[in-house]
Amino acid sequence: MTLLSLILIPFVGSVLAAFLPLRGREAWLAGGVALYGLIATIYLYLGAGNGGVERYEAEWLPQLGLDFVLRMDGLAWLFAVLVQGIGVLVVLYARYYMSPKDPVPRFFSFLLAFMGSMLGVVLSGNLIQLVVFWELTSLTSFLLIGYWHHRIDARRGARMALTVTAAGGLCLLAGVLILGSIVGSYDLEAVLAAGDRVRAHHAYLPALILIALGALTKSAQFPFHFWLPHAMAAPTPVSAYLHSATMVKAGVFLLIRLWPVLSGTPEWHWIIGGAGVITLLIGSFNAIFQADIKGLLAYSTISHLGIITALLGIGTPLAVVAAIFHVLNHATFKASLFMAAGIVDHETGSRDMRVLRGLYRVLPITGTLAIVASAAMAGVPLLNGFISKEMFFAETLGVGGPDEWWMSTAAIAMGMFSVAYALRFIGIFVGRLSEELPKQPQEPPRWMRFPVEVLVLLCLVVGIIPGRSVGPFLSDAVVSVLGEATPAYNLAVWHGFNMPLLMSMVALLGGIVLYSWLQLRFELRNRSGVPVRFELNGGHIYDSIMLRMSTGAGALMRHIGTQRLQPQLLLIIVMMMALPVALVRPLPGLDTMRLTDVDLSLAALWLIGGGCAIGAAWQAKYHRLAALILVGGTGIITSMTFLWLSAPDLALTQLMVETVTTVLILLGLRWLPPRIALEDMQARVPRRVRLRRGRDLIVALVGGAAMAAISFVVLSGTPSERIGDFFVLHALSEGGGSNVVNVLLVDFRGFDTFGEITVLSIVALTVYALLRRFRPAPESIEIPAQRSNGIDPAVKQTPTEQAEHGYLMVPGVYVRFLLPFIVLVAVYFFMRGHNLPGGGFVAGLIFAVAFIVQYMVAGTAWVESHLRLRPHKWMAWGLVTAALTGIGAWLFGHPFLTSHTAHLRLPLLGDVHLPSAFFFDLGVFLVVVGATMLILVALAHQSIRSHRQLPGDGRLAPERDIR
Amino acid sequence: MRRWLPAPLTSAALLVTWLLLNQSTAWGHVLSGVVLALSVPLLTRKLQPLGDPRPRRLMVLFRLLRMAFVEIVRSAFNVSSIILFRRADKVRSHFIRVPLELRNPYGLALLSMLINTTPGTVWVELLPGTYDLALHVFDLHDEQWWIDTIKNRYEKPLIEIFDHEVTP
Amino acid sequence: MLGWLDHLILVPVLLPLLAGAVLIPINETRHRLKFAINAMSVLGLLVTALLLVQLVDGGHWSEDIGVYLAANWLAPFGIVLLVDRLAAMMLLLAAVIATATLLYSMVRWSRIGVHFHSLFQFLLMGVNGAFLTHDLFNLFVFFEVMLAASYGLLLHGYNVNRIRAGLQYIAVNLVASLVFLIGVALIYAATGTLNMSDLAARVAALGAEDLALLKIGMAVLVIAFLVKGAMWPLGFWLPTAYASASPPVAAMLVLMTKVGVYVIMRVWLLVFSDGGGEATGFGSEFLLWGGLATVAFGAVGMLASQEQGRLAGYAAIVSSGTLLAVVGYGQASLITAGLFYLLSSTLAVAAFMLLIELVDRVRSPAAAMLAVTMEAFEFEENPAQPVGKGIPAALAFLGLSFAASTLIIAGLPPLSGFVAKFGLFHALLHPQAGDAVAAPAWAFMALVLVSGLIAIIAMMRFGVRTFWASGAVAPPRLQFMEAAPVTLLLFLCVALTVQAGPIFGFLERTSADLHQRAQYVDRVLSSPAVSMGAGEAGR
Amino acid sequence: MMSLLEIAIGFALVCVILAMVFCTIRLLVGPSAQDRVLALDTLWMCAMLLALVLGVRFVSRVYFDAALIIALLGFVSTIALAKFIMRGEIIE
Amino acid sequence: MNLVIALAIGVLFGSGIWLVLRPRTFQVIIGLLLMSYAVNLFIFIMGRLKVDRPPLTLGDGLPDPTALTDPLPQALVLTAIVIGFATTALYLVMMIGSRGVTGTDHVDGRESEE
Amino acid sequence: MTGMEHLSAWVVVPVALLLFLGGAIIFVGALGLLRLPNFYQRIHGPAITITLGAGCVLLASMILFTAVEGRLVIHELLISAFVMLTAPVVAMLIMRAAVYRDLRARRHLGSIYPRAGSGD
Ligand code: NA
Ligand code: NA
Repeated sequence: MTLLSLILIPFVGSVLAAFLPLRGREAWLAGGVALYGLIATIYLYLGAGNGGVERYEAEWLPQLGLDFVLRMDGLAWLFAVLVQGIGVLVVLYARYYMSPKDPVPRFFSFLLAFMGSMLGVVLSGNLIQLVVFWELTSLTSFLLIGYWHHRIDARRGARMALTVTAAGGLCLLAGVLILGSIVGSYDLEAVLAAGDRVRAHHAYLPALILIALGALTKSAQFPFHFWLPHAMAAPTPVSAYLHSATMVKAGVFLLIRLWPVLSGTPEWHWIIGGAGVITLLIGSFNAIFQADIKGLLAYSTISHLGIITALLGIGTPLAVVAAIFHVLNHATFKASLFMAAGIVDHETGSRDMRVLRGLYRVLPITGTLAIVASAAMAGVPLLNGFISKEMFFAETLGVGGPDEWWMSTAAIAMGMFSVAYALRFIGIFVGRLSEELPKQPQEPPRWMRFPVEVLVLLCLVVGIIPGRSVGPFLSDAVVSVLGEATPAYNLAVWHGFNMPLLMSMVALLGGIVLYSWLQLRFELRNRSGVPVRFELNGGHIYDSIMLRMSTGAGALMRHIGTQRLQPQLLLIIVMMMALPVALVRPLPGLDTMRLTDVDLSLAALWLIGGGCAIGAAWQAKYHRLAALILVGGTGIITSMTFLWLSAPDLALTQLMVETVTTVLILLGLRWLPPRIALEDMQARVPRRVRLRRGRDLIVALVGGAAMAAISFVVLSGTPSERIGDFFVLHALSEGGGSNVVNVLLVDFRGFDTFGEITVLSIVALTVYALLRRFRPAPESIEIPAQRSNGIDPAVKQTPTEQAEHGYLMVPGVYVRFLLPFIVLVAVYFFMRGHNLPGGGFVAGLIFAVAFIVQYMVAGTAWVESHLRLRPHKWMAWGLVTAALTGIGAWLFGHPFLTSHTAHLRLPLLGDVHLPSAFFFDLGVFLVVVGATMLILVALAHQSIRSHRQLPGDGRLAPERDIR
Repeated sequence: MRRWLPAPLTSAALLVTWLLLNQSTAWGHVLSGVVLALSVPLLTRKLQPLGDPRPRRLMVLFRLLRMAFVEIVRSAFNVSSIILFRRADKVRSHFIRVPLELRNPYGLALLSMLINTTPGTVWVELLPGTYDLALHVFDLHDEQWWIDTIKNRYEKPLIEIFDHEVTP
Repeated sequence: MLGWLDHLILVPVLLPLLAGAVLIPINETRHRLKFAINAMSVLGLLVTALLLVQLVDGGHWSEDIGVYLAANWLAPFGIVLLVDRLAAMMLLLAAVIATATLLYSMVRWSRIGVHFHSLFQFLLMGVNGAFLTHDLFNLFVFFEVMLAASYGLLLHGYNVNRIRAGLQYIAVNLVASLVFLIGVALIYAATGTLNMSDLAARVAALGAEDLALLKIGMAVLVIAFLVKGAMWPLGFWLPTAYASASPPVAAMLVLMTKVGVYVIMRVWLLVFSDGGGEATGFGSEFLLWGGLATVAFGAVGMLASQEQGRLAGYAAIVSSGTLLAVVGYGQASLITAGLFYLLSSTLAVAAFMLLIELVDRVRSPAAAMLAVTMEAFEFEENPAQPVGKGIPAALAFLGLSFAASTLIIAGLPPLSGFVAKFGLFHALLHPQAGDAVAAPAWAFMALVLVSGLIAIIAMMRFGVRTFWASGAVAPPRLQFMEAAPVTLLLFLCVALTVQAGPIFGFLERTSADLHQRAQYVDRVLSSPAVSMGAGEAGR
Repeated sequence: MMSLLEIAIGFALVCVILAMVFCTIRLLVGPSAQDRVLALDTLWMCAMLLALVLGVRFVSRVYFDAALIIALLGFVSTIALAKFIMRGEIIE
Repeated sequence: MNLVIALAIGVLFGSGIWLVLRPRTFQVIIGLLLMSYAVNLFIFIMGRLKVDRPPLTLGDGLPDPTALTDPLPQALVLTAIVIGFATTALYLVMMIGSRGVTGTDHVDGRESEE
Repeated sequence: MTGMEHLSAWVVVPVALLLFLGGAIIFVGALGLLRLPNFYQRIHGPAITITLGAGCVLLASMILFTAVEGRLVIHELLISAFVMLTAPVVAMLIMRAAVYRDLRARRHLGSIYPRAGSGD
């Protein structure tokens, strides 16, 4: 439980810090959390020290081998102490560093979240869980770097850091998954025990590369190092904590953690070692030429992380010892340096080393501390940096055998560079106090300096008595990694005169010489950039990659995507033809013997239908009305075909739909200003357009041919055993109707009809809703008859006048006389539908048309002032009637829509069979009437609206509702 | 009576239509037919401002229809022969104006029906602001003959039948 | 015998229908009443879905499949509604999204146009019907119900962008509906049935000619599904539609995209899984590679997106692509993970959709007011309230929600998106006993990883621009009812993460079901009708 | 006897269909909108006649319904079209 | 007969495709109408063709399914016709709405750059 | 063809004649529509189709069904009635549409319609 609390409490603290109104006391909360963690960790040493392991397990996703496991051994303990120890100091430091104007709750909240995540990384006993926390550190780091988000460099740095580390994290995830699949478990202990199997597996190399990508990005190793200097836009406590002491160590932590599993192969050697060596050189070299203190420290960090990586890459057990030791040492001196740099920045208002001079005079204590810490960084004897660096020198000697010197040369060069940049850093304290400082510096508050003092003290203690100070803990960590392979080693300042010492001395002296030379030759103190042109600027590459990705994606989208409709429809149609051809083997063949079977009458009929269709296709652009009329012709032929081929119900429905559709489209066409064909329409068609038309024509031809072919195949094949026969057999006996199609609609497949009438209602509502906001095209507000004012006398008449004594008077007599007859016919088709062609749908359309015709002759205003059909209510009642009829079956203990027939014996009428399907059909009828009326009338109302429109004013007069 | 049977003629026609549609004179159909014949006009009454047509002299009407029927058949053959045998440019189609005295809308409607069902003539409109009929004649030999024919053979009986009550 | 619990299967269709119908004639000025009816219905759906999940997972029905014979006709003659674990889960998901959407729309969106509530209910009816029906043509009908309602809702609040997008959306879907019909017709011609289980039962015994016809029919049908499921290159309509729809509608669209995938999952696993004779495995390669291409396309699209709505659209495309590839891959354990992914990504993208508009207020606090006036420009009844007063910590809430949805969509730890992605990878790397990891698995993993990375980059870009670079100082104005649904959806994602174990258990059973074709065939074709009395052979 | 009737029915059928073909040609050729409307109306009427002839040919009453509907409601789309070309608007 | 109907469907569908791929909304709506005819006929013929055998079981005794045409496709077509009508109405309203708001009858609501 | 086998010549001959006549007239009417030179003439073509052509076919149908079914079948009368009640409206409106379209296009139609343009 204590183990669990280590992780939980920081997160809880984070939430509290963010949301409790603590009014500036967030630092206390954060400090308390860190301090608790530190104490608890120290307490846990009882279990985790001396080769023991503390474990906490909770079941999470056992199916996938993913449980929540915390595991603390020596290495994890050491890192936990590091994280929380420095955490305490950083919180204390930040308490004073952050300005009162900064929103500190957010800061401490993120900081605590980071601490929890980092602890999660070091304490995870399951690799997947480790990745989870790993990514969380990236996220919290992102938030902390971007803390001052009004600054562009902060935003850029944060994005860069997250992009690089999250990408690495994804690689790590992949790598860990492969590792898990090799081992058969994600549990750390199982993985650690399976080193031999892993290294022998064919997936070892991909796993290694992916995991290395994760680690190297996180630890800012070449070629991913560039994000770290940009991350310096973060507040200094963040840099001190995340970007020197802890988060960037996660990468090397992982390499140490998996060292027993992955190391020992040439691949490991070259990938890890190579990256480390290049990084330590590039980092240290670049550090010399930074003008920004934090930039210098960042490159220095890169370089030191390179050392650790290189050590791990070297792969000897002693190198691992040195690596772990250097992790600790680097954390102490670099955190203190960052804090010192922060104090300088805080006090002087500048971090530019070209400006900062002679600060020792005003910041003597801070200066002293910073100089000591820099010395540790440079590897000056009696400081902790010296010891681990000498261990590194010693290990380089062994690389490649006794005659290979390149590694050692690189190490010495790195040593010289680090001395040079340390000197450059120290340079800000010497000389005359600069005049150009934005602020007048003075020593910071006591407790702000305290963390630096503690850390510098540690540098000294470890540097002087390493064995007695960190020795046991280091040993625990080493044993937890190396186990039985733990080498004998001796942590001491003095090992006698030997090669490493010589190398140290060469580096120290060489560094001083180098610094002086650079100062003389290149005016180092006034430089901000590397004198040699560096083509490989990671930051720029990152930026240009990001930019290119974004613009490239945009460009690519123009090729692989579209926002236009036509290509989309083309694709659907082409896919519809191509996919069967691509997937179906063998395609059915055409039975050419049957091609001669032609019925002449039907052929003539379809000569008409086809001619109309093609004519419509031809005319639709400029002669819309002609196209509409031609489509009407096709519709008639289609109905006749249905009639001829034994589908009277379809024929009736098609005829009615045809009529209503024509009316509908005409109502719409009124609002579609005509397209006028240009005179030279045919003359100047651009080539592209012609090509496109050609392509579409081919698609249309092929598509039509394909449909014809598949239709023919179906028609000439023998039908398989189909469910259709069932309906014929049972329609009358059990469905109670002899019109099988109608029984299908209201009984067998009543559920379809149910959905169908809903669709109709929905569309009607949508149309109605849309038209309430309809804004006509300005040029369509006047109709043609109005435009040629004076010729047609009806223009000056209201619709009512036209019907009463205008040209519509005589036609009106007919249409009004016909109204009851049409209604009667509607009733007729409704009543007989169950037994003969007809039914609610056709009846509804007939009924609706009867009234629409009245609108046509008498005008909307007149009709609605005399009779108010309430289409909304018709629809609602229809749906409810249909649904309640269906539900009625429940009363009989039957499923929804089960039909029942009431057999009544009535006087005069005799036996009457009243099937429940009748009521269902009544619902259909009501919905159809309501929906059709609503759609058509809503369209018709637009004319009234536009008549009422005031000239010159875009706003519409309020409209009377249809309801 | 008027309240429940506003349009007796329509109702009767509806009943007949119903029985014809159902091709049955069974009690059930008659009963339902009566119900419909009574209820449908009530439902649609509001949209029928002219009310029921009230023809008076049914014998005159009958004679008129018989005459029209003969005329239709005769005209049909005339028009057919023109279509089949005459050169198109020899067909003398013209608009003519026929001033009418008939005012009853039903009368006018019936007149238009007779004219339009008779091949060779098409009713265009009552010219704006007047009761002058614009008529299109397929093959016009004598304008005055047409005017007289329409006024005497068609309009006069129709006035007898419909214009008993003066409609404005 | 039919117990009252059996009728529950029908409720997800019937309840919204009745609610929608009742809502039609109620006057628009009675907002509260309309909202109350809508809310009651949605609540009812939520309860029903929960009960159904309990029933299918609690051994109430044999084989854990509930079958409802509409109109009491035996399968395959009548229309069968079927609820299994998958359907119940989808119903629950739909109810949850509906709840969130409805809450969100209470403040403003439901009042901007007329008949919002009816259309909303009808949309739910369509979606639920598509989940439940076991009949191909009935599926078409419910698709149309769903689409028709979505057209109406998409155009809810009439502006140029919506009209443009609507025109495109409708045209594409109309053509797709025709394609659907062609496919169904061919399937009927080939097999003589429309019932999915009956189809599965007949497929093995089909002759060569009919088999070819069936395959052609299926290949055509799948185009229609893929248009809805937005597979590349059939899904270009989606980002445009998402970007222009009002937030609640966009959130419902997220759900609808999943219907296409659901249907493919249902039909493909039933008809073409093992035991389908020669047809076994038909088209799965196509689905796999098409799905992967879709993932790639979506990722590129995310990167190229310049507005959040489009971004979310492409995120939905990525999620669709992933699911299609999962179906194409076909392995049961992968489908388990895929279903988890479906839940997680649907909730997250829906939350993101709701969030977008709120987040825009950060960018310019005036934007929200402006949006209202623009919407109201031609509105007859002025929307009652403007955007509400700022609530404390609104910015923190928005930032957190944005971050959370980003994490889930990108599949970053620690939320459900990561669990889903991990599940997928785990399944890909652990093929059925004895098999080696197949080559497509690597492509799959690589694509999903890269698309995740791109999602981070793209969404981070928006987040940074909105929350960091906008220079916003005043806290955005936010109403509790707008924040609550986002919170609800994201909270469910957290719950998915925490309860991953039990949920995976359920999904494992779901996926196992889907691979038992015989079970479905048996259950559906042998479901007895309720006796009607003597001499009723068909019942 | 039978063959006479069959020939007559066949003749009528051919005539009706030819009439429809003529209508279609007029429909396609135009030239004016009123020509097309007229042609469409005639096509409707021919369709009605076709239904009747089919009814005679198959001695079935089923075909009558279609003819009835055309007779009663075939005019609706025509007058809508006529009104549209006359006024530009069909419901004012 | 089979050939004629097959060709008819092909011609309708082909004309529909051509129109649906055109840039003007009105062309698209006409194309959709034609395509629906084609598709309705296509569904219809899945029951194969029979002349004068409507699925009416008017006679006494057990009806003979093989003597009548398959009723199921007809029922499906009926539903499809209705839905097609509804969606046509919707597209139409969108079409005029778009013309009014965007000032163009291009399917994209804006004239293409070409 | 059920029931048609036993028809007597008294039925068959008139039915056949009516069908011949009707068919011919239908054909001629449509021919008029096709070949007459201008719209105002063409509109007279279909008139014969729908009056006499339809009349013949309807009469044939009545006779035949009455004979086949052995009872009076006259529901075809409804069709004639409906046609009579709708065809005039159609003719009137198409005609007037044509007239005013031509007037708008400033075509000369004869003396009863003053030359267009004077109204402006
Ligand atoms: Na060496
Ligand atoms: Na005439």
